[in-house]
Amino acid sequence: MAKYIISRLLQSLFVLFGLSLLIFFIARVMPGDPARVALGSLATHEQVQNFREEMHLDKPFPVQYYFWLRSLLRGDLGKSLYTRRPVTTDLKAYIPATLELILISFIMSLVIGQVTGVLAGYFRNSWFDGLSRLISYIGVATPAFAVAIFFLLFFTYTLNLAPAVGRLSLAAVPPPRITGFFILDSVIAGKFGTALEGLKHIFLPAASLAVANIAQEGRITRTSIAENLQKDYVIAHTVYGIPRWSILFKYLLRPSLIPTVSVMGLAFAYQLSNAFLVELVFMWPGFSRYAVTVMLNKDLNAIVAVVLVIGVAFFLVNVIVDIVVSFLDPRIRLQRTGG
Amino acid sequence: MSEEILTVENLKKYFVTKQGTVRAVDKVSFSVKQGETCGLVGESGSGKTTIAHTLVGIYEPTEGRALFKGQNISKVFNQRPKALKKEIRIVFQDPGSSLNPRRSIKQILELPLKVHRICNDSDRVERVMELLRMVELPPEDYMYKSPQVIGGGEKQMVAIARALAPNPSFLVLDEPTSALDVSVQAKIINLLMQLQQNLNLTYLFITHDLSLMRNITNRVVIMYLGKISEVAPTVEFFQNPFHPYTKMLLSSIPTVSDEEENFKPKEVISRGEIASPVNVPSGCSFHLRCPQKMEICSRADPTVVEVEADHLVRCHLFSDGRKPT
Amino acid sequence: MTPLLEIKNLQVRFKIYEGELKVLNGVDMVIGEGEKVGLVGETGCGKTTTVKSVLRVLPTPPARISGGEILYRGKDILKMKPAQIRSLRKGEMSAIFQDPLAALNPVFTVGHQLYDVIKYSSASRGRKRLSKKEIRARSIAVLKETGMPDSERILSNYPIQLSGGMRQRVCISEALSASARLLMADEPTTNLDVTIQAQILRQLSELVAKKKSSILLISHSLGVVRNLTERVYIMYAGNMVEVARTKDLFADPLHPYTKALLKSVPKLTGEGISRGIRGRIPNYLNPPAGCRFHPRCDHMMPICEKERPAFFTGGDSDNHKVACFLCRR
Amino acid sequence: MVKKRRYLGLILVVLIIGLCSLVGVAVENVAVINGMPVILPDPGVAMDWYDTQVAYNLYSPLIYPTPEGTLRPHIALDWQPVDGKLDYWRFTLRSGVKFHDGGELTAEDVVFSMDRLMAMGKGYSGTLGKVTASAVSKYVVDLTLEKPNAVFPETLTLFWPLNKDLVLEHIQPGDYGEFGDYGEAWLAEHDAGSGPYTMVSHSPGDRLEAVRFEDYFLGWESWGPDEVPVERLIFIMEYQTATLMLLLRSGQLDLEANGGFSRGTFKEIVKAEGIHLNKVWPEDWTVWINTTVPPTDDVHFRKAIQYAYDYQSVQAEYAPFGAREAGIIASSLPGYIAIPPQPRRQNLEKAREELALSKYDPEEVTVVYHYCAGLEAEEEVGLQLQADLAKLGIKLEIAGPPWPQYSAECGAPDTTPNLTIFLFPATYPSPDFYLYYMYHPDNVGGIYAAHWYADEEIGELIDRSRSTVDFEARVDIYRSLQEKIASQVLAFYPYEIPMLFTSQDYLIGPKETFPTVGPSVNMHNWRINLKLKQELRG
Amino acid sequence: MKKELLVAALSRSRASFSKGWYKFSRNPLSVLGLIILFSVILTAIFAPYISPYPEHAGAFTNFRESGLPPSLTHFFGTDSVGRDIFSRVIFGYRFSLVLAVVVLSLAMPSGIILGLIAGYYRRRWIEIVIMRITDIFLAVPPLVLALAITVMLSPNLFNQMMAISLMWWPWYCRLVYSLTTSLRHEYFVREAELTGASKAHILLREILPNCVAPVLTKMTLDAGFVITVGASLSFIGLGVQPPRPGLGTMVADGAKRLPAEWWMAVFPALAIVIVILSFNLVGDGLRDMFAVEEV
Repeated sequence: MAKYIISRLLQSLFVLFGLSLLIFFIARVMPGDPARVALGSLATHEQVQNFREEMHLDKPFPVQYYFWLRSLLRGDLGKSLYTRRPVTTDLKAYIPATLELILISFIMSLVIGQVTGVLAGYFRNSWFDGLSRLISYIGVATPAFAVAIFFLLFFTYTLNLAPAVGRLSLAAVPPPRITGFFILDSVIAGKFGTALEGLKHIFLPAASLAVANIAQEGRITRTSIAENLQKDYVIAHTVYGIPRWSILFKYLLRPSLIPTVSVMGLAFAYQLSNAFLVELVFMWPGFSRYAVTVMLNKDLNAIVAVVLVIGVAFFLVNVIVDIVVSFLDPRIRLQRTGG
Repeated sequence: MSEEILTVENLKKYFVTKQGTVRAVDKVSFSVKQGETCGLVGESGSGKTTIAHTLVGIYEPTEGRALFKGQNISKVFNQRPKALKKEIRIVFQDPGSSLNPRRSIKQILELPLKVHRICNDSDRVERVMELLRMVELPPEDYMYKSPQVIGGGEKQMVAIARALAPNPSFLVLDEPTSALDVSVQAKIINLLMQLQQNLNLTYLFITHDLSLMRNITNRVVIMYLGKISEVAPTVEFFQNPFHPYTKMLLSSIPTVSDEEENFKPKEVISRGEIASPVNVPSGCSFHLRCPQKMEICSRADPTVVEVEADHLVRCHLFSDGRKPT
Repeated sequence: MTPLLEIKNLQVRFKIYEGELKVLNGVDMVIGEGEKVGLVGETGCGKTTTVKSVLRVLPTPPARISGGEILYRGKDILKMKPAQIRSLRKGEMSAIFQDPLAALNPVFTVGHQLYDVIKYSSASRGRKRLSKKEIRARSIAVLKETGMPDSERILSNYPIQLSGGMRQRVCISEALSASARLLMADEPTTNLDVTIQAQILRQLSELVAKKKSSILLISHSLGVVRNLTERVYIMYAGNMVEVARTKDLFADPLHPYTKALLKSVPKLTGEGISRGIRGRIPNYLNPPAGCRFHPRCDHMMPICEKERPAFFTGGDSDNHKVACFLCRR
Repeated sequence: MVKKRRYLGLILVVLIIGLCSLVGVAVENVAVINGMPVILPDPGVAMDWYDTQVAYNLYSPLIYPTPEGTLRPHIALDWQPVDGKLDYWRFTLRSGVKFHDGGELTAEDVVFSMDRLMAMGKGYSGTLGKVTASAVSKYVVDLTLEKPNAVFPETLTLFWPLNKDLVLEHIQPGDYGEFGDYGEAWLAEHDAGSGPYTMVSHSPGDRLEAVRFEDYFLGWESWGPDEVPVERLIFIMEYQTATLMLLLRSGQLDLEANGGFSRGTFKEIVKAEGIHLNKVWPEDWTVWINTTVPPTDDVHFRKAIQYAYDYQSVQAEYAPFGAREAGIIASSLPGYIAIPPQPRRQNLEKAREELALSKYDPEEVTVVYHYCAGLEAEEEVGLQLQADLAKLGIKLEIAGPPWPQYSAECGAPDTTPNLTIFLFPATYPSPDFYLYYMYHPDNVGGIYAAHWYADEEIGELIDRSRSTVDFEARVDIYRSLQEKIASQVLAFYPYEIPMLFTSQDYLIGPKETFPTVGPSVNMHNWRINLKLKQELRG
Repeated sequence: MKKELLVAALSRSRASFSKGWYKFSRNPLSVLGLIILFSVILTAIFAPYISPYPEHAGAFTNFRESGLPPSLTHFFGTDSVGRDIFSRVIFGYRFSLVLAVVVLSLAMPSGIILGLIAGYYRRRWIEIVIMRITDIFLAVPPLVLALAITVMLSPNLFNQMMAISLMWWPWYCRLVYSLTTSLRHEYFVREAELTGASKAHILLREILPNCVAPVLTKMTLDAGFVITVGASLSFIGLGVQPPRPGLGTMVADGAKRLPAEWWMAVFPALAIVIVILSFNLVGDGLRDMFAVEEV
C-alpha cells in the first residue's frame, strides 16, 4: 500500500508540475496585461512598468516560471496581484469555508443518496423507485447555479426559511478561528447561538451543492444493488439460509458500496466545481469564490495556486477513495500489494 | 513417415509479473511432421497455449527457437514475413472473442484475402462463399450475419474458415472445441479431419481432453507446468503410459463405458493441486503429487529420455532409459 | 423408495424482446430419499432453470413459472410462503453452483461467509446457539471434510486467493454445512481440470454417502454423471427425454438423442467420433411442435411433429422410460 | 456498525441544534456597508475608487471636499500659494488632531506621509504630481511642486497623513532603504490614521471591520433619544443585486454604496418600505471612441455614431432618477457647457451624411462595443446603439468582459475596442479632474482616456488652466477646452445621472446629506434610529 | 444471387435496429427524452420561424415593454430591455446546441484517436506521453480549467467552445484508452495482427467499432454536461455575448431581479434543465440499448 501511495504521489507531482506549466503557458500566450489589471485605471505608465518588474512580469516565460518554481520550493506561492498579499495567506483564509461547505454537503449527499439508493435498488420498480429515479434525473440535469436559484426562490423568498447570504449574519461576530470551520469553532468556543446561525446559513448552499451528488449517488447505489441482487452469490447466500436482511445490509451493501465510493473522487470534483457557482450565488466567502475572483482578475499567481490546490485536493480525495475502495474490495487490495 | 514440418527446440517463455516470474514454458522440445495431427495436452497452467501463441508470433520466446520448414520463426508477428503469416494460422479457443462482433462474417473472411492478396476484388465474394461452404455453412444465410447472432459451434466454423482463407499449410488449433457441447464438438472435429485430408494440412492440436486426443491425433505431447512429461505416438501412449502424471491424468477421465473404464490405469489416483507457475516446486515439478515419489525427485529435475522408439518421458523412474520393473 | 422431490410438468417461460421463451416445457422428475440422480443435457437445455425453480431463486421477471408443481415431501414449493421456504433452505435443500467464484461473495473472507452459513443454518433447528469458537471449529471441520488442505489458513482468505478446486470445496462445505437432505450440484466441476474434477467428484460422493443426502448432479458430461449416480435423466430443450438407471442407460440408450449424444463423446478406447447431431438446439421462442427433437432426429415419424411424446417404458427395466414414439408399444 | 455510527452523528447534530437554540446572538449597533472591494486601505498605496472606499473613515485627508465641488478645511485649516506661482504652497495644520494610538498629528507626520507617497510612487502619487514636503514648524508644512497646479488643494483631498511613529514601528525589509517596505505589509491589515473609525480586521477584497474612535478630532455629536452611534462599520463586497435587495429588505445591510443597481431595481427601491435612494453627485456616462483603430479613426465615422445614437431612449428611462443630458464634465461643476451640436437628438440624416464623408463602407466594417460584465445600464446603451447603428447598416458587436479585463483592455491602443463605456464621477471636485485625466496628452489611454487621442493644443490649454491663478479665467479656459474636445468627437455621452446609493431609513446623517465624499463614504456622526429600526425590521 | 444477399443483409440490419429500439423504448423516460430532444433540436433549427419575436434575439430594445410578466403575448414574460424571453430561450437553445456539437466534434475525434493509439501502444513512449498529458487535464474538474482558460482568452462563445473542447478530449482519450487496452487482447484483434492487417485497419476497423457503444452513450450524456459547463461559464459572465441570448447569461441577468421578476431567471433556468434532462434520458436509453442482455 505504501508503495502504491508513493507511486501515486510521484505521478501526481508530475501532473501538478504539468498543470502549473499549462496555466503559465496559457497565461503568457494570451493577450491581456495582469499588471494593468492589478493596478487599476488611475495608475500611470510608470507605475505599471514598476509593478511589472516587481512581479517579474516583464521577463520571458521560462524565467518567470523559474522564479515561480524557485519560490515554490520555499513554500511560497507568490503574491496575489489582486489582494496583494501572499497567496498562501489568502488560501488559508478561504479554504476552510469551502471545506466546511463541501463537507456538510458531502454528508448530506452521502446519507440521503445512500438511503434512497439502497431502498430504490431493493424495491426495484416500485413507486418509490420510480419517484426517486425521476427526481434523480432532474437533480442530475439541473446545473448547480440553477439549483441555487430555485432554492433561493423557494426557501428564502417564498418560505423565508433560510438565510441566503454568507456564513453568518453580516453583523455577527465570527467565532475565534481554531479550525476555520465556523460551526465547529463556535461549538468549541461555546457560542451555540453562532453555531446555530452557521448551520442555518450553511443549509441552503450545502443543499444546493448536494443535489447533483444525491442524485448521482442514489442512482449508482440503486444500480449496483439491483445488479448485485442478481449475482450468484446472493442466490447462494439465499439458498444457504442466510436471512434477507443480513444479505441486504451486509453481503449486498459492501460490494454495492464499491462503485459508489469509486465515483466519490469524481463527485468531489463536481462538488468543487459546482461550489464555484454556489458560492457566488450565496456570497459564501470561500475558496471557490476567491478562485472565481482571481480568475476574473487575471491574477496569475493566484490562478496557478488555485488550480494546484484543486489538483492536490483532487489527488488526496482520490487516494483516500482508493484506500477506502481497497479496504472494501480485497480484490484490489490483493492486487496492489502483489499478494 | 514424412519429414518434420515444425521443430521446437528448447523453447522457453517466461513472463515477468508483479507476483514473480511465470515460467509458462520451460525448455520444451518437440516436432510435428508433415500431414500429421500432433496433440499438445495439458491442464490449465501447463503452458500449452503459450506454446501455441509463441508459434504464431504473439510472443517472442525467451530462449530457444522454433523452426518451420527449416526457417526460424521465433519472432513476433510484426517481424514475420507475410508469407509465413499465410502459412501458419491459428484457431483460438474462445469463439466468442475470436470474431469481431462489430463486423459481418463476410468482412471477417475477407480480411485475410485482402491482406494476402489471395484473389482480386471480383472473386473475393466467391471465395468467401466457397470458404463458408467448405465449413458447411450456407453462405446465403451466414455471409451478412454478425457473429453475435450465431451459435458457438458456428462461430468456430467461421474461425476455421478464416484460418483456411489464405491456404495455409499448418494450423494451430488451440482448444477449438473446449467451450462447446460434445455434439457440436463432434461435428467440428469431423470437419477438421476432413479438411486435413482434402487440403493436406498439418495440425498442432492443443487440448486438455485426452479422450479427444485418442481419437484424432497421431502423436501426443503431454505437458505439466511448462515442461514436457511424455511424448509418444497416440496408440502407444494410451496403451502404455509411462509417466505417473499421465497415468493420473488418464485415470481421472470420466468415462461412458465399461470398456473405457477397464482401459484406464488403476494405480494412480488423483490428489493434490497443480502448483502455481510462479512457484514451481523444486526438482520434478510433479513430485508433490506423485504417488511414486522418490528421494531424488524433490532435488533434481529429470531430463527427457527416449524409453522406447518415439516414446519420450521425463521422469526419474525412467532415468536410465528403461522401464522400472 | 419414497420420493423426496417430485417435479411435475414444470413449465417456465422467459420474457424477452422477441416474445416469450418457452424454456421448460413440462419437466417431470423424481428424486428419492437418499438417491443419487443425474441430469444430463447440453448447453441451454434448461438444467439450471430447473434447479433455480426448485430453489425458488429464479428471477421473476423475466422468468415466469407458468405451470406445474414442485413437491418436496409432498408439499408444493411453488405455493409455499417465504418463511416456509426459508426453513426449507436451512438444512433441507442446498445447492452447489457451476462457477464457484461467482457463488462466493468476493469481498468477504471464506471464514466470514462460512461462519454465517453455519450460524444461521444451525440456529433453525431449535438447538442452542453455537458459540463463536464452536462455529469456527465446525468451519474448519467442514472444510476438512471436503479434502481442503490447510483449512484453518483458508478461513482468512478471500475467494480470489484460492484456486478453482479450492473454491469449489468451499462451496461444497457451505452447501453441506447444514447437512442438507437434498443437494443439487449444478455442473460442479465444469471449470476444473480433470485431475481436480476427479478429486472433487470423489469427495462429493463420499460426503453425500456419509450424510445420506440425496443428490441431483447436473452436468453436460455423460461421463461425470455415469460415475456418480444411480439414475439419470436426459434432458433436451426443456423436456426430459429419457430416464433410467445409470447402468441401463449407458448400456442401452433408447432415445435417438441420447444415442447420438453418447456417440459424440470421444472415447479413450479410440473408436473414432461420430458426426454429432445435425442442426442445433431449437429456438425457444418458436420451439418445434410435438417432440422438440424431431427436426434433428434421424428417425422422425409424422406423429413426432404433432404430438409431444409421453414417457414410454422401454428397455429391460420398468424404470427405463423414454419420451419417444419409437418406444411406444 | 455503520448504522450505529450514523445514529451517533444524528444524535450529535440534534444535540447541537438543541443547545444552539437556547442561546441567542447579541445585536450591536453596526452599520453594514456594501461597497467596492477594499484591497489596500493604506492611503500611500490605495489607488482607484475601490481601494479608497474606506479611507475617510480610517484616515483624515488634509483638505475636505464638499459635494458642491468646493473645499473646506480639515486637518489643514488654511492653504495658500506662497509666491502666487502655484508651485509652492503653505499649509497650516490644526492642532490637537489625534491618531488612533493617541499621538498627535503634526507637520512631521505630513512630511513623512508625503515623502512616503512620493518614494513609493504608488497610489495617488500620480494625481498629486511630484511634491517635496518640508516642515516649517510643528503645525506648518510647505509643499513644493514641479509644475504650477491651481487645483493642487483639490487633489489633496486624496492625501491622508499617516502616523509616522506607528508606521516606522512596523516596517519590514523592503526596497526603500532605511524605511524598509515603508510599512506597506503591515498597513494592509492595520491602520495608522486619525479618522473617526479604527480598523479591526481586514480580509482583502471581502470584508473590512472598523470600530468607532472616541477621540476623533472633530468630536462626536450628542445623540437624539432613540439614536445610537454606529459603533462598528462593516464593509462588505457583493455584486448580486437580488442578494443585496434581500439584505436591504431584511435590514442586514444598512447602506449600499456601490451604486451598481439597474433601473428595474431602482424602481423597486422607490416602492419598497424603509429604504430609500440617495442621489449623490452627478456622474457622466461616457462612451469612449478609440481614434486609433478602424473605422473609428475616421472623424466622420465617429460623428456618424454620435448622430446615430438615440439619446432620448435610455435617458428617458432614467429620468425619474435624475438622469439628464450629459456633457464632458459633470453638470454640477463650474464651467459646465452643453456640448455642441445642440439639441442632442438622434439625427439619422446627419449620420448618413457623415458616413458618406467617411472613408469606410458601413457594410464592410464592424464596430466593437465593450462594457463591464454585469452592468445592465452599460449594456442598455450598447443595445440601443446596436439597434441605432443597424439602421445605418453598421454592425455593432457587443461584449461584456469582466471588469479587470475590461479595464485592462484599455491599456494599449490596439486592444482597446472601438467603443468602451464608463461612468465617471469626479475623484476630486474640479473640472480639472475630467479635463486633465481624460484629455491631457500625458494621460492618453487607460479607462480615463480610452480614445487614445493626444492633442498638444489641448494639453497646453490644460496646463495653462492649471497655472492660472484667477478662478474665473480658469473657468473660461475650461469652457473653451470643452468645445475643442467636442469637435474631435472622442466620445459620446449618453446621459448624466446622480450616483444612486440606497440606505435604510433608520440610518441618519448629521445634516441629512449623504455620507459620501470623494471616492469614499464617511460615517462620522452617522447614527441609527433604533426605534425606527425596530419598527421597520422587527 | 447477390441481390438476395443484399436483401438478407438489409433485413438483418432492420431487425437489429428494431431490437435496439425495443430495448431503448422499454424505459418510457428515454422515449420522453428523445421526444424532448428532437423538439428542442427542431426548435433550435427553426428558431426564426417558431419564435414569436425573432428580432428580439438580436439588437433590439423596447424599454416600454420591459419587465412584463408572463402572458399570452409573452409566454415567459419580457426582460429588462423589453425582449421576449420565450423567443430568446428558443434562440438560446441554438447556442447551447452549437456549443455541444462543436465541443464534442472537436474533442471526440481527437480524444478517440489519441486513446486508440495510447491504448494500442501500451508501455511505449507514445502511450506515456499521451496519457501523462491526459492526466494533467484530468487533474482538475473541467469547469475550473475551462474557466481559467476562458478568462485568459477573451470571453465569447468561440473562446468558450475552444476552452471547453480543450478540457474535454482527455475524457474520451481515457475512455477509449481503457477500452482499447482491454480490446487489444481480444482474440479477434490478435487474429488481425497475425493475419498481417495494417495498424490502421486494426485500430479503425477492429477496435474502434467496439468502442462505438460506450463512446456514443458518453457522448449523449456529455452533450448535456457540456451545456451545463457552458451555461455555468455564461452564468459567471464568460459566454455568449449580448445581444445574443445565452441561457446561462439570461439566468445570471434574471437572477438580479429575483424575486419580483422571477420569470427572467426561472424560465431560462428551466430551459437549461430540460435540454440537459433530455440528453441524459436519451443517454440512459442508449446505455440500455447497448447493454448486453443476459439470458
